[in-house]
Amino acid sequence: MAERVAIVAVAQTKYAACRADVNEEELAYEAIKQVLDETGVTLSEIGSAVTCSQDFWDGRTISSMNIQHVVGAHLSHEDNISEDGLNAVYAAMAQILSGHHDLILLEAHTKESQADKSLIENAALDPIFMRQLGLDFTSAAAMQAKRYMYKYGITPEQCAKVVVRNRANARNNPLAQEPLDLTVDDVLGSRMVISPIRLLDMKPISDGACAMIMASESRAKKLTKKPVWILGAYNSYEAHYLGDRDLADCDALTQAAKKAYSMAGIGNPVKELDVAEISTEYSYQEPLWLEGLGFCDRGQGGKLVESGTVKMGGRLPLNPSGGVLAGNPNGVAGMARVIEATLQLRGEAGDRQVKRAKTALAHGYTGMCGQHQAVMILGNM
Amino acid sequence: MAKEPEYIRIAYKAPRPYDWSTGKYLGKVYAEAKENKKLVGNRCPKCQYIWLPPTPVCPKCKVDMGWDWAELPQTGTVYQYTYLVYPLWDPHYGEKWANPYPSATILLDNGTFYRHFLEEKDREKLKEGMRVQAVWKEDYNERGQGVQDILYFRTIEE
Amino acid sequence: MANRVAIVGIGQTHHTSQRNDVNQPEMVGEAVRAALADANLSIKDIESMFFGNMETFEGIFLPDHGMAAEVGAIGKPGFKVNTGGTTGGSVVVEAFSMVASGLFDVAMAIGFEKQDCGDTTAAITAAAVPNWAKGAATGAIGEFAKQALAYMKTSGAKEEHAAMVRLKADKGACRNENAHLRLGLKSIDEVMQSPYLVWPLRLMDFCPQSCGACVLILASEKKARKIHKKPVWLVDYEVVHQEPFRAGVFGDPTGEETYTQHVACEKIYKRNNITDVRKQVDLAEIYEPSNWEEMNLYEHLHFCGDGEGWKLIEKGITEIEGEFPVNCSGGVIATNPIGATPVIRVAEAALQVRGDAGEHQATRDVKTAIATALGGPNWTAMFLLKRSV
Amino acid sequence: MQMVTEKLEGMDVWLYHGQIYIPNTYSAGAVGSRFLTTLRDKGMILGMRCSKCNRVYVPARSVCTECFAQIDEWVEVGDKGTVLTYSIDYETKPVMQPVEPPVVYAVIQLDGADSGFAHMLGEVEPEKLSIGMRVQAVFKPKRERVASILDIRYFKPIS
Repeated sequence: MAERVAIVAVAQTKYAACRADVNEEELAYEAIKQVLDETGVTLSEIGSAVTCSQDFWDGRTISSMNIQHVVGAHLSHEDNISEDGLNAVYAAMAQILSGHHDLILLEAHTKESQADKSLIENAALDPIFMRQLGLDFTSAAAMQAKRYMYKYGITPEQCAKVVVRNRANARNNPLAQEPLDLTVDDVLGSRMVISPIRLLDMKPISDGACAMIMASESRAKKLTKKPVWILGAYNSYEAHYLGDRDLADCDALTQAAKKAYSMAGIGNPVKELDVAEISTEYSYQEPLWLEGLGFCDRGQGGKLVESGTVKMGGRLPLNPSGGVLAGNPNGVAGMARVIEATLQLRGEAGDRQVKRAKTALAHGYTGMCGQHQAVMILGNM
Repeated sequence: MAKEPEYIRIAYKAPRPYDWSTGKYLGKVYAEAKENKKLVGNRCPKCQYIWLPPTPVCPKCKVDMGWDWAELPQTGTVYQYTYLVYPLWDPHYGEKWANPYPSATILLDNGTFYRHFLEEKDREKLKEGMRVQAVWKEDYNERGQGVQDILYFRTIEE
Repeated sequence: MANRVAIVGIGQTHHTSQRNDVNQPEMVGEAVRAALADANLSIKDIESMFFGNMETFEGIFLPDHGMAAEVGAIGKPGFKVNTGGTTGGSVVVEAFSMVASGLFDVAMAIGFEKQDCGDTTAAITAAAVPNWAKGAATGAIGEFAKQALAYMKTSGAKEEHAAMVRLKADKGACRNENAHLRLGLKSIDEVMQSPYLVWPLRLMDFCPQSCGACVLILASEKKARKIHKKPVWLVDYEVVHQEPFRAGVFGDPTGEETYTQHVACEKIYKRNNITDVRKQVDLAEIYEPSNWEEMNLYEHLHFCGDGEGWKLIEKGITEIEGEFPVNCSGGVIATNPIGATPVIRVAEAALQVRGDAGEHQATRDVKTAIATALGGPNWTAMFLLKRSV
Repeated sequence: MQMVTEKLEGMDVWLYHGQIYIPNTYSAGAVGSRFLTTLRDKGMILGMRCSKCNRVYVPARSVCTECFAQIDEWVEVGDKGTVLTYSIDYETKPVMQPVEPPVVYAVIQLDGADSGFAHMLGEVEPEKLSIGMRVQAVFKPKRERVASILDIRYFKPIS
């Protein structure tokens, strides 16, 4: 890449189980106002807005109309990405590198509390062969969990440790929805929702929004002393039909990670990355995604998640923010990972700061059993 | 001619429920309508335009609107109107539905544009420029549905 | 700007109201294969794929996921966009950005809608703020009815002119084997006698609900010349949205509003030194959901002065054999698979520039063309295409 | 459906308890239709083989997931198979689930197929489920079959 792309400012609302007090527009504006105030940029200066929302979650056709005032889209460019929020960052990156825009406002929001999650997810399944069975993403995820545990001997205890660590990390994040002091037994004793997934193996229903400002290198240097650079990014699709792939593996993530590392010049991710923020709605996904990300060999994810490597203070701290398991909405989750990575690289992560963080990974996924995987590498040098 | 094979189609009839929030800006409109039968909008500190529905950011000036409310006149002039000839499927009602009242763009007497329905159903009597006034639901308990608390705009003689 | 971008592959399905022989993924796969054949590429050559679709029209959440196998997306990067009627424009913009940025050398823009799955007008009605304008229930048709009223009032156009636009569209559609409505209209009376949908819009004044897909393959300059003998250069784009709550969404009776088309076209004309559109551009494919809107767009895109749109159609200027042909393909009023519609506009403009439009090739030589998308509350996406750079 | 609103306590904010309801109908397409009508008429499960990859997909579909080839070699696969994975859904989702909870979902490798087949298990005790167990399709009686994936009632364990 000739010109570099910078993240100039980031903001999130506090994540909450229910924000009935605001509509989507007001929720989004809570985050947007912060990035505008921080940079002094006005909405009139924004050349392009890249937003991320889903008509199904908003309950509105053309859901980007919900937030077009607060992103300043009147007589200006707006694109809406209907995939996880990390892909909106990717789209904005391309717009900047193409030379068409040098200052972009990004926004993602979802109010999960206002809708029926299972019905929405069910509508994503192939209507001829799968939708009538009444599957949703959690019942499909439970099959992925079962397959993964069976094939590689991953244990419920290892998955429970993922929950304990993430929820504990969330205690250092003032915006986290549900920081909790848990034991492995608490997790293993929680209600069985869809076997083998228990209540505490899942992320809670969550409402929230986040916003970012991105800019070209030259523009960024005028707006911030602490630009964070996007060093690499890639994403990839898996097959949709549940029987078409071995659910215990995640080839799309392997592919996305490899390409993102190669763009960023990373040979050994565990050595060269300082912190990683990954999206896991269910506890089993953390070891599985770590394998996909190449942090360990296939089947070794279970050992890695209980090792010291991924703890705060370890070689590669994972999800200092508490991650999605502590509560982030669909669609917002991936952009929130980029934002948390950015805060780490700016040294602004407060009590969850990883010392001397220079290179970070953010991961997001969309769809059933991680069908669409996206990886981004960020750096502050 | 070859017989067309039997093609299967799979039907779904599943309403998706939502709990949509007004938020505080639109909530103010709901409150004023219910309590005082007043129509309110919020005023842009820069262009002074009163927006309906209200918004946190002036769409045109792109500045924070603050919390400056103005009551709007309930009389105005029909700027444009149209009416539905065939019932259309309404996803919120979940049925085919033709609003019996013509839909109009009304220029309220302060200069704010507002869309609502007209009481006058006789197409011969509809005309641009006709003067109209809001008619509210009189029962307090039936109000609480925002601008739907206004039944329609009635033709007035002046 | 970074890399030059060319259209090197064009594929579309035929468009029709009902496709029982294919499911949604298979229908989109048809267009993908057609584009690959046109570019003489295999799916392995496609580095990334971007999708455009309006989910509520089919009631399929994340439809790009459901069709990963059928369109060959497995193992490839991409994502889906949704910006209402302009969705197909946004997807071309995303694919363009990915190539222009240097992130990829070859990208596919895929627009699709299979409207036999649901109820389009109902889905558009769901675009209303649910706790505000509930019960308005006239969908897009009601908005275009108001636009027609505004246009009559401000320009002095008569119903005959709208009917002429419809007749011109049908002439094009009848020559375009992919078009949906090919009515074989003989006179404007047939248009003016069709029943009202939403007064004053008649059945024949408005676009149909179509099933169809359209795919473009975009490539960087270094790849483009190797892939296709006649690359068509996508030299510029602009996307402009606007707030939806002013007097009229698609037509402004006050005459005071700035339209998104004004902003989009003025920026593009300025950047590309276009001072006289009809002299410097040879043809346009525009997104006209109604015949009245087409005349409106002539004015907003500065093909003529204000209030003169109807004169262009009266004089035959925008006919297929005219001086400045518009929508030789039959346009949106003949074919409207919404997520695909703007991609079709760009595709048809590119076919004209290549001289490959067959029966509906414009009489005049087309070196430079405009394509536009329209959607949401009068949003615009606009593209400039050229034979050489 | 009438508009039902609710004021939040202590603030001027209202909730609208509404819905989006648009009925949808999906074409199975030529290949999907033949798969479904064969389930209905013959109680038989059809797959499609990719001659290039030599993989058999169930349910039958028109494109090879591996190589993107258009495929049209119909093959009958067995009604018996091996459970690749499963989950037990204890939640109540009456609008979308065809049977009462708990619903046992499974991906089953049918004999003669290379891909898994997503469906439900029945006549099972949750604690006796295991990956690798053998199961067989139980069809609905012929007069109840309507050319849908639910013409197979579920798969039951066999010894």
